[in-house]
Amino acid sequence: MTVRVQAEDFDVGAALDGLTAGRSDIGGVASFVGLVRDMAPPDRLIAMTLEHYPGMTEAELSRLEAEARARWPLSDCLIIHRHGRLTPGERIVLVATASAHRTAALEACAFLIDWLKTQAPFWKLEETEAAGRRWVDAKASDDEAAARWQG
Amino acid sequence: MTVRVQAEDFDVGAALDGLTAGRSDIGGVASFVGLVRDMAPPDRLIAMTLEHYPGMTEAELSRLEAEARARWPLSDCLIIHRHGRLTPGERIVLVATASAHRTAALEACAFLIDWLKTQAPFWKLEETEAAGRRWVDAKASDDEAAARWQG
Amino acid sequence: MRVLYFAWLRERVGLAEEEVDLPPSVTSVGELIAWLRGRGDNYAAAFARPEVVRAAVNQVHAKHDRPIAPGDEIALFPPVTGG
Amino acid sequence: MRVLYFAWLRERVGLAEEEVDLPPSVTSVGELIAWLRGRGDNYAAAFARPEVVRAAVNQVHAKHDRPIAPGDEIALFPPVTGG
Repeated sequence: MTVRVQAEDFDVGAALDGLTAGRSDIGGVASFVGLVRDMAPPDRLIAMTLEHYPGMTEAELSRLEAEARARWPLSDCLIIHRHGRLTPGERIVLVATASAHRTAALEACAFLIDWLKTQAPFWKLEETEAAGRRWVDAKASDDEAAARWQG
Repeated sequence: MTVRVQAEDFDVGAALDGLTAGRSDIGGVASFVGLVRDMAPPDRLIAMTLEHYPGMTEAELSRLEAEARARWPLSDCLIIHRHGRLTPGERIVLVATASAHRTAALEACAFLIDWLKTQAPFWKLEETEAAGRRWVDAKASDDEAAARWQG
Repeated sequence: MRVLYFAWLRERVGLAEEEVDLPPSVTSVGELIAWLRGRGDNYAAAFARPEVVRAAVNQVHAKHDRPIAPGDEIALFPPVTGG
Repeated sequence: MRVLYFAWLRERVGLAEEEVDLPPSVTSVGELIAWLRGRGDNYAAAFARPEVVRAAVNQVHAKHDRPIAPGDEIALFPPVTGG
């Protein structure tokens, strides 16, 4: 059970290996890596800066992880989220879930990334060639994705 | 667009990096790694041997990948499936999907692993301490998981 | 009471955080926002649309009707965009 | 016609593959399975429950009513368990 909030990049292979090392009770590991995506010209993205709320970010990600563990039988779980200034193609976030059963791993992974988008206290400032600097609005589609896990 | 059927292990980190290297149009990479899972005593698993149908396996995995690409806007897609004798904790399969949008990547990844279980021509022979050698039966739950993607 | 601002709320207020002494009439997150609006043009610009402002009390998401008390850490921010 | 067997069907038949000359009356996967059953005790044991046997014709999944023709590659196997 691990939550990391950091400026540095992370090694996806090493992170996933860490979930299963020395264990033989895990049937599947699901993961999602979110990346900084460029936009179509003329609105090319120069960089994206992620501001966050130190202290609350770690607390909120830990709460999300506890919620996933309460809902699905997970062997292990990992969330790494970066902050600071990132350029297109860079990794932002890793969510990984390990379980004896593939459905639990897949569903918990989707749940965590959907909820993280609407619950973790991050804000994105885009710098684009055409429009300069601009705070990214929250998306209604993210609220809908998170809402489907309520019930 | 890659399908690999092989006896050797694979490097998950390198495989995932290969999907995004040199690109900045990808917003998310979803992946699933299936592993050989041990069983509870006294039915400890010694090894699992995966038999497959050379030729058809590659063809069927390519058909599944084409189906996923027809259903979701994927930037790239990768399936690696091992055959031969594997011991508990070893990797069996990797499915990875890259897309501009996280929902497409997550759904296509779940679709591919669900369908692969019921469509790819593999058969599993378990060797256990208590029961000796035994062919693994197909699971009704796998048929149900695959069926939810139909229609 | 400690109040923190994030993202464009921080930029408009011009502060990342401050200590405020509240009148006894201010007892909820929503009342705090209304009170802050009256503190100057920068606050008026930041809180022009209170309905888009989100809050956390002691690092837990909170609605506008959430009671607040001296010693609480209150954070005010736009809707989050993590991941 | 080339016929391939996999998993416990291969073990019970005792062959991984063979060439067979079919009588003209055998024109579908299901008829092939019924015809194979009569070829000896090993085949009878392998195909005792035809309803659990799955098939592929020329490396594509096929049902029992699928027509077959000389030159086809027919594979017979238990339900698959990939992943």
